[in-house]
Amino acid sequence: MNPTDTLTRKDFVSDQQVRWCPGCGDYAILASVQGVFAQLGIPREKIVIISGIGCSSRFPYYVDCYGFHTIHGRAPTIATGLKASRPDLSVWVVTGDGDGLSIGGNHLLHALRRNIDINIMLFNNRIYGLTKGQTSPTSEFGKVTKSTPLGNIDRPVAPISFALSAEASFVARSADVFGAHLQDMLKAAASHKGSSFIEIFQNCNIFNDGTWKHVTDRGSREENVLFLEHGKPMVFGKNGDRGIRLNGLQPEVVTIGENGITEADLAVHDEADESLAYLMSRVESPEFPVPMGVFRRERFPTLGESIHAQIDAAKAKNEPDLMALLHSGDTWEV
Amino acid sequence: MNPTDTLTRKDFVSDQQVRWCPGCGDYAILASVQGVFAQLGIPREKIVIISGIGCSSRFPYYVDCYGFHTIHGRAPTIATGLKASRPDLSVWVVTGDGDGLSIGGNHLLHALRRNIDINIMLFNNRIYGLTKGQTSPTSEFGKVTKSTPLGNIDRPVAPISFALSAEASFVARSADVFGAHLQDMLKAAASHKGSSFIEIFQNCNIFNDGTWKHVTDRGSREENVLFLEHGKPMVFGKNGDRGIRLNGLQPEVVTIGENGITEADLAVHDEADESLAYLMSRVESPEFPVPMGVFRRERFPTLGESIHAQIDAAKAKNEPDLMALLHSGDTWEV
Amino acid sequence: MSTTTQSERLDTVVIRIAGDSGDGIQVTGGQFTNTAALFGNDIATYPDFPAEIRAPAGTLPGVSGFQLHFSSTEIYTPGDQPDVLVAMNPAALKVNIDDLPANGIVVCDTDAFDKRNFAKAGIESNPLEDGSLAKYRLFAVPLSSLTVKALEEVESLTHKEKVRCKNFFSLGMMYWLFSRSMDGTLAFIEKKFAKKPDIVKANSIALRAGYAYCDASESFQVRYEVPPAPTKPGLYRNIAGNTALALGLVAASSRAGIQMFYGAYPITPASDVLHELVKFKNFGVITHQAEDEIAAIGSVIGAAFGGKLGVTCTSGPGVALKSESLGLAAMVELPLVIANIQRAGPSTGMPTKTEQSDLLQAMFCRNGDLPLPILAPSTPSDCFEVAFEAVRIAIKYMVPVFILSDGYLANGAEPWKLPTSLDELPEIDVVYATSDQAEGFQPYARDDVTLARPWVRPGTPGLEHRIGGLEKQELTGNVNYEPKNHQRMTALRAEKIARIVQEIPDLEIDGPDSGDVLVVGWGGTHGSLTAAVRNLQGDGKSVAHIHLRHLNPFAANLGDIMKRFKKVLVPELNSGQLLLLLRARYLVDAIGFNKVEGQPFKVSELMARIEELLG
Amino acid sequence: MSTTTQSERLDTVVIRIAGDSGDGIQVTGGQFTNTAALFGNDIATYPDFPAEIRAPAGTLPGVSGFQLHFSSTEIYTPGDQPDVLVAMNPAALKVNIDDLPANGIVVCDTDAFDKRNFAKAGIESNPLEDGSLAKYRLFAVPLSSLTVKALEEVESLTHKEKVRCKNFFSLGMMYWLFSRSMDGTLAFIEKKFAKKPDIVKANSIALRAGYAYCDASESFQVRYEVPPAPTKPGLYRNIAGNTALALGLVAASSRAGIQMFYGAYPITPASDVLHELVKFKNFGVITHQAEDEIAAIGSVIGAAFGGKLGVTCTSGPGVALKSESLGLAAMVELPLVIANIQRAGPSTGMPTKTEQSDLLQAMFCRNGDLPLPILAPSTPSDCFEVAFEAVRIAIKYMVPVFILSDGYLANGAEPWKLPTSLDELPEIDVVYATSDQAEGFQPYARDDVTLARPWVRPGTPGLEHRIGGLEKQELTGNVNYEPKNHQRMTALRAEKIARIVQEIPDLEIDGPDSGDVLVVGWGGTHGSLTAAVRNLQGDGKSVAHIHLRHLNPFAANLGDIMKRFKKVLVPELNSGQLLLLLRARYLVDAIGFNKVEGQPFKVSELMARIEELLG
Ligand SMILES: Cc1ncc(C[n+]2csc(CCOP(=O)(O)OP(=O)(O)O)c2C)c(N)n1
Ligand SMILES: Cc1ncc(C[n+]2csc(CCOP(=O)(O)OP(=O)(O)O)c2C)c(N)n1
Ligand code: SF4
Ligand code: SF4
Ligand SMILES: [Mg+2]
Ligand SMILES: [Mg+2]
Repeated sequence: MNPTDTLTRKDFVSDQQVRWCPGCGDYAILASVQGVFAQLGIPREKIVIISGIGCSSRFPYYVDCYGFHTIHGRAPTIATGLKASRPDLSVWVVTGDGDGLSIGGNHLLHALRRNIDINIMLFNNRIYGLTKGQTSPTSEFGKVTKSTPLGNIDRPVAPISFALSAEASFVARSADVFGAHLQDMLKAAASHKGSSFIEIFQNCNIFNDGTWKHVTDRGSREENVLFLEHGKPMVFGKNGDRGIRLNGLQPEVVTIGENGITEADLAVHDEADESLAYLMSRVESPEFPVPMGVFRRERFPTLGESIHAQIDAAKAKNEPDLMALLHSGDTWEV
Repeated sequence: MNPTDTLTRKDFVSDQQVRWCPGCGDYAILASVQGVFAQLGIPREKIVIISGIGCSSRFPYYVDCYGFHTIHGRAPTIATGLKASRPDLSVWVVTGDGDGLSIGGNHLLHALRRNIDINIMLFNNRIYGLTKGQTSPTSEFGKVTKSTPLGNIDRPVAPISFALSAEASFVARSADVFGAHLQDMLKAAASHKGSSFIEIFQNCNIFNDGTWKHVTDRGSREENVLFLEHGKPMVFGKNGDRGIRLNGLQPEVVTIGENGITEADLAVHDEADESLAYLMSRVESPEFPVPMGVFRRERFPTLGESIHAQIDAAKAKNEPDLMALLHSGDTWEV
Repeated sequence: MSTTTQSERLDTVVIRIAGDSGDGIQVTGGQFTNTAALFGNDIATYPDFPAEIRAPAGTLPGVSGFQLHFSSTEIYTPGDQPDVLVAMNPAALKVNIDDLPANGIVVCDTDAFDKRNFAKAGIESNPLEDGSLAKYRLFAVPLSSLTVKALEEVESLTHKEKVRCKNFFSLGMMYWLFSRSMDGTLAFIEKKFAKKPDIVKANSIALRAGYAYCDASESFQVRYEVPPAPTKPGLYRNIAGNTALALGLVAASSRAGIQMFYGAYPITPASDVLHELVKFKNFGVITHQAEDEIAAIGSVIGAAFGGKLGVTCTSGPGVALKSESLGLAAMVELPLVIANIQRAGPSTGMPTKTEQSDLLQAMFCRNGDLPLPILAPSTPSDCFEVAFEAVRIAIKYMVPVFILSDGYLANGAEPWKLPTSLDELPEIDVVYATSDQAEGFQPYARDDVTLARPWVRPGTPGLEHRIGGLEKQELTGNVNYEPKNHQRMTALRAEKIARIVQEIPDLEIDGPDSGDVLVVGWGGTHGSLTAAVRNLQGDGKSVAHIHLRHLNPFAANLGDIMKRFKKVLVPELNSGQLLLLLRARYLVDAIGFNKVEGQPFKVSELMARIEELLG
Repeated sequence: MSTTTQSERLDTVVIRIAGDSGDGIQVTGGQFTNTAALFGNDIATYPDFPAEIRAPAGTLPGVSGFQLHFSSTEIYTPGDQPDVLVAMNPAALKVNIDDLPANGIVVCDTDAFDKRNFAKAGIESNPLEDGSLAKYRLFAVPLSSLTVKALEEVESLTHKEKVRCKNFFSLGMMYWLFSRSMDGTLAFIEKKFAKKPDIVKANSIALRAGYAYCDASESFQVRYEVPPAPTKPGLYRNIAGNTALALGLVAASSRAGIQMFYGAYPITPASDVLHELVKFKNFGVITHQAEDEIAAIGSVIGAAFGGKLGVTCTSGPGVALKSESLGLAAMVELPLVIANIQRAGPSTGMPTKTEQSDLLQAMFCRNGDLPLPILAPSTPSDCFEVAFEAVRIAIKYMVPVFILSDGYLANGAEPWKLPTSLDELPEIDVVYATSDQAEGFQPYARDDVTLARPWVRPGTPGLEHRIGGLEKQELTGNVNYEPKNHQRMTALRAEKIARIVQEIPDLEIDGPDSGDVLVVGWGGTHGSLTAAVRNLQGDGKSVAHIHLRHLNPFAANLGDIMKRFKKVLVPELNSGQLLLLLRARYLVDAIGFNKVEGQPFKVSELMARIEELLG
């Protein structure tokens, strides 16, 4: 087994030339993932990255661990079979907004509800990159793309809301350029037992440049982003003086200090409250800051735990004996 | 065009012998649907039922209008193409918990988010009927079925939560035996412009008998069911003295009259509040009564409206002329 | 025993029992089968389930049937037509009577022949009285009332429950008619209903009552005897194809010493394989009911990537869905087994009916040039052998292997001579690449003999690498678009499959080495073809039969054999699929005999066609 | 014009321009193409896109290419190898130089030949200096700096922007070298950059400067002239296959008078068909980007059920996913068109490379016996004809029709002689069942000639009925499991396809009616086969060529034609797929010539193989 204590980011750089467009957000995500892998205390050979098809899904080729660039939308199914039968491995899925939510939406749903102990990273650039710029299920309504010159007429789906309704036990969001925060989310996902889902805002500078500008721009970032922290009031803004208050089930942006509002009035984030998580998955800019961080985190039995519990019980109850098995049932001697 | 005023339930009874097991919940649903169809004021020839595969999906054969028994899980895609190109038709989809949420989950998601003006009925018997009794995505965790003799290890998905996260603009629930209520839901779905989703609790008396007993039993029904009504407080119980109160985002069952609780303290249902709808989609028996009725109803542009608006605009802007089209671009004379 | 009845000796008898799905037809049939088997007859059975789960009682679609062929000689099929028909109600009679030859015995429960049931079955007049059964030997017996009468003493049961025992009453009658002992079934009843003593009592009484009834009543002038068949000594078990398939997979997994991961999505007639495998968790079998067929094979590919034995099972429509993923599996050269329990197509077709029409789909469903090995079992018990063989080839050649079974094999049953020791099940070597090969390791280096690439398990230090569905460079497996490399890799993938011929024993000819007509078959038609050909051989006709277990690649001597016969006939339950492959490959002017009725071949129709060719 | 240069006359020239995807290679190539076309040359072009969207500048995977073949005689392909190579950087040189024959002209931008770019391209020494280009006629020109210099006056542009004009500088050089007028391109620049006047100015100057540079510098001793080709008079347009396909579909929809519903999921190289069709909303075209390929064909089936023209387009992996739904469409006998723009497989394969390896998939991807008609276009402009024909057959026979195009046709372009009036596009009759047929209406009654069932639109009073994927009863279309009915329906579905032969004109032989070698091809190889065969005929060889547009069913006279030749050669860009079908059907010992490199045939390699056969 490779020593893990000495691992560095470089150990996870493969010999393959990276082929994304210069300036693509995928580069930053790659660096963060490689950096985190070096810190997990997991030997390289125990880490597997499984992807579908898309620019984002080229990811495995660039990381020096085990990798599988599968087919469009199916990565979660392959990860399911691998992790269910190889609980000893750390399995990561890389998918895109098209790969994961268009052709692969159903597999994502079922991988999440089954609570397999895998970590799913969805690179959301709100466009089809590899096929050169058609709408994806996260493209805005009315958006003009190569496939919608008169504007997108499909209403988009919200990845976080979808993951929550799919019973995902860990749901988080970060962005390509949020290096440190992204790495925190990746570590949190790695340490969570169960299906982890991370939506990662990613810029496609060729076909959808600036789609997350309002969130990622250094200038406006603090005003447009709310970093969720368990047990902490929902505060944001350059001066940390703005926050989210719940009026019944309606969130509203308030300013601390103005007409008597104090931190005590703000909503407090609770990773175990799925209704709150869902509610926060619906808030959108410009009315609201965009929530980042862990929306939900809860512990449930994983698929692997259940599978192997049943197998162990069966073995304990009934020694495997092939000959006895074949000879079972009504037999007769001639 | 057939006269619609004189239509009766019988007009929708086809000449095909119904082949469900005696006692199957599908019979009651069939009767309700046929009854409602006669009251829609829509001529028979304008109604189309599209189904996938499953016991439930045999439905179209038994209704005397246009029908299409397609393939497993794909009914929403066929309905999409039909309704998008034939906005004049009233299109109904019949699917099951396996057909709609297992193999067909992704198509359901996209049909809902696109807000096609179709009505989707999901017959939820929490089992695979036609294939003789395996688990479905709505089967309870731990449930013993033919495919899970040691208990189901997949965590179930909640159809209503799923539909809400899929951006469905009309989401409702009823049960096979709730004749009048079911018919109300069907009428409401028919009159809603946009994708309508109705989960219908259905009993499979052969492979999952009594799965909804707690909800449908005449005896316990009132205590176990909460009928949601827009703008009304959430009251239930034989004597209408029990209700749901929201403590922050936590619902709790309270008794009116007891320690000073009045109707005014109860949550009031709002079909336009998606967070409330989601929260109610999470409440389950035995802790809570099972909510029935319309969870969400909101009006958004339908796919058909958008498609035909774009086409009309394009035509207005630019007369179709085939020869001109072929001769466009750089041409040269020889 | 009443003295007037004489006893008659028969070589072979076919019984069909038919009634409502609720009438316990399958149990009754199963019991007679076991009794006949224990007695030493050769047997073959075929159940005929209704398409609907439980169509309304008494209706035509609600009729369930069970056919048993038992004999004092070796037999190969459940029989073309019944000699004896037991019809529990008018619908059962209507559905089955046309199959009965003149003079055939038909036993009816007169109690069930009333107006209500005639209506349900769409019958105008009472067939028991209108003479329409004149050409048969009709035994109209009030089964229900006789059963109820016999059970008077059993107070604890309701009338309805008592009526439900009539299937054992009828079984008792059959036991008498065919001079069988009731002991086996009595024991079965004890065991099966152990928890319900009064049911045990009632069923036992009903069984004896049926037997006694025949003894007393003079209704049957004759009773029959079918002596034991000279079968190879050994331990036997009656087995259906899907059960055999499941056992074969478990056996292979255990002889290979690797865990099996079974990922599947239910579909008729393949679901039972899942239902069998879930029972074997103690053998470490992981079963995963996936969300669809694509996910099923995906999970299996994942498990194979992880070094496990990945297996999936489906039917035609499911193969269509899996075809893209099959391309991936073959491209990354991982071992797995995919079984198609064929049913009548196209599209949803007739799910409960049998057919062989997915051979060309197995050959060509994928985009690109990508041959895969295909094996087909020939009898229910052969499903065990083929499953075992498929696993062996998949692992040895690092390739997905197709098994083409069908609904007829899946549900049909025959005696299976059980292996007596593990040595009869050869071990399957599994070789994983290890860290000591890390130096200059190449994930697409190939074995000289098999051209298989190494099987590398994630978790092996030093062998970290990436695979995928894009064309890969020879040896390194890196993504590569160079023209020559693509040509080379395409050729290597094909050559690897071609080399599997090394595993295939020469075809054995059933009959002369050369002659007038050669019958070439594959898969589930083995029984009917064998019966037909042997019958004609018995009549001194120059006809032989070869049956292909390997559809791709073909056995090496196939071409030569065909050359040695004047005519080659290829009977298939499809429109000529093997026929197309044989003609293309060997340019032999083979003739097809194609039946697409969702039914197995009748021995008689095969004989007729062959004789036509013999001229 | 400098006096020392003389001018030389050439019949035909192949130019390849290569550089970074960012270098505007495709625009430059397009411009030269239009100029050559307007001048009256026959032309054929082929772009070579990199697999990556924008691989890092200067790297090998980032190289984009465009090849133009222009001639004074009739030509059929973009040419085996370039006579002139313009390489904008070292990577472009490295990727393409081996294709250049000795003495070929190579133009390089010396400014781009620096250490950084050598590193990116993995080049050790400077090829412009190390003599490795000795055998070529090298013209090393500082394109970038010359361009920048020429643009001094244009202050408004940055240096970077100025450098970006170098493609027009190089184009100017080519115009000089091949004695072409710059007017067309100057006009194009005006139009294209109308919104950016300074860009218009810069590009125009760069173009003129390149031209002037050659004029002034003595670097080129010779300039060439390629006279116009004798082409049929008419109005022409240069067209790529995918554009032609899209136009053919719109034309068919408009001549059939029914709305088109196009449901598709993006996939290389089919996506452009969607990108084209979205522009035609004014023709009522509904485009639906579905969530996947299964949903795409599902939506199309729904539209067809609604009485619309349903069309979907994809590539191999997408066909695999659509195969189950295709079975449904064929079972319910609704008309639709499915086009497969083939790419190199198997699995994800090489998406940007061309191949013909999905023919057998189109034939057999479905479960059950279910033939479908298959058409294949032979040239880019033929995609228009074939799309139109596919729609006509689909509607007339109520059946899904396959079109097999490929990446080479999709992106390659050729002059298309435009129809001058609508009469050249025959109307397509569409007959819907109407209410007056309500009396005893039968949804599966068939037309005597075509065996087509009626097309019934929901919304038609009195014709309410139900269809589905279960086997259906003849005439009524009700679910039916009867054996004879299944046999009959299977036969009817097959016979309906077989009758499409009525639509197929006899194959025309390019060459003698009989002789030594017959070359049988299909699809996108038409150009190379024609060129090869005609060349050999020119040398007096006894060789002929037939090219199949209809792969299923085959033209009636195919079998006879093959019999009349000593040898039959079947060249395909796959491992022998048409070959298999021909051998099986006609028992002809045809020989395959199979290339699986993701590249079109070279005329030279075809000629070599044919000559080998001629002995
Ligand atoms: C079965 C199949 N259908 C379609 C494609 C073509 N395709 C490749 S990637 C892709 C979508 C990519 O979008 P996304 O998942 O958002 O990834 P991105 O490129 O944006 O990172 C599509 C449609 C394919 N490779 N396989
Ligand atoms: C492609 C495909 N896979 C599998 C099947 C087998 N199959 C038919 S119905 C069904 C599930 C039915 O369950 P559900 O949708 O809940 O319907 P129900 O019978 O319970 O009403 C399955 C797996 C099929 N017909 N087609
Ligand atoms: S196309 Fe967009 S997503 Fe793809 S590599 Fe380029 S920048 Fe990144
Ligand atoms: S199996 Fe269940 S769902 Fe199907 S028809 Fe019978 S009772 Fe109804
Ligand atoms: Mg994307
Ligand atoms: Mg169900």
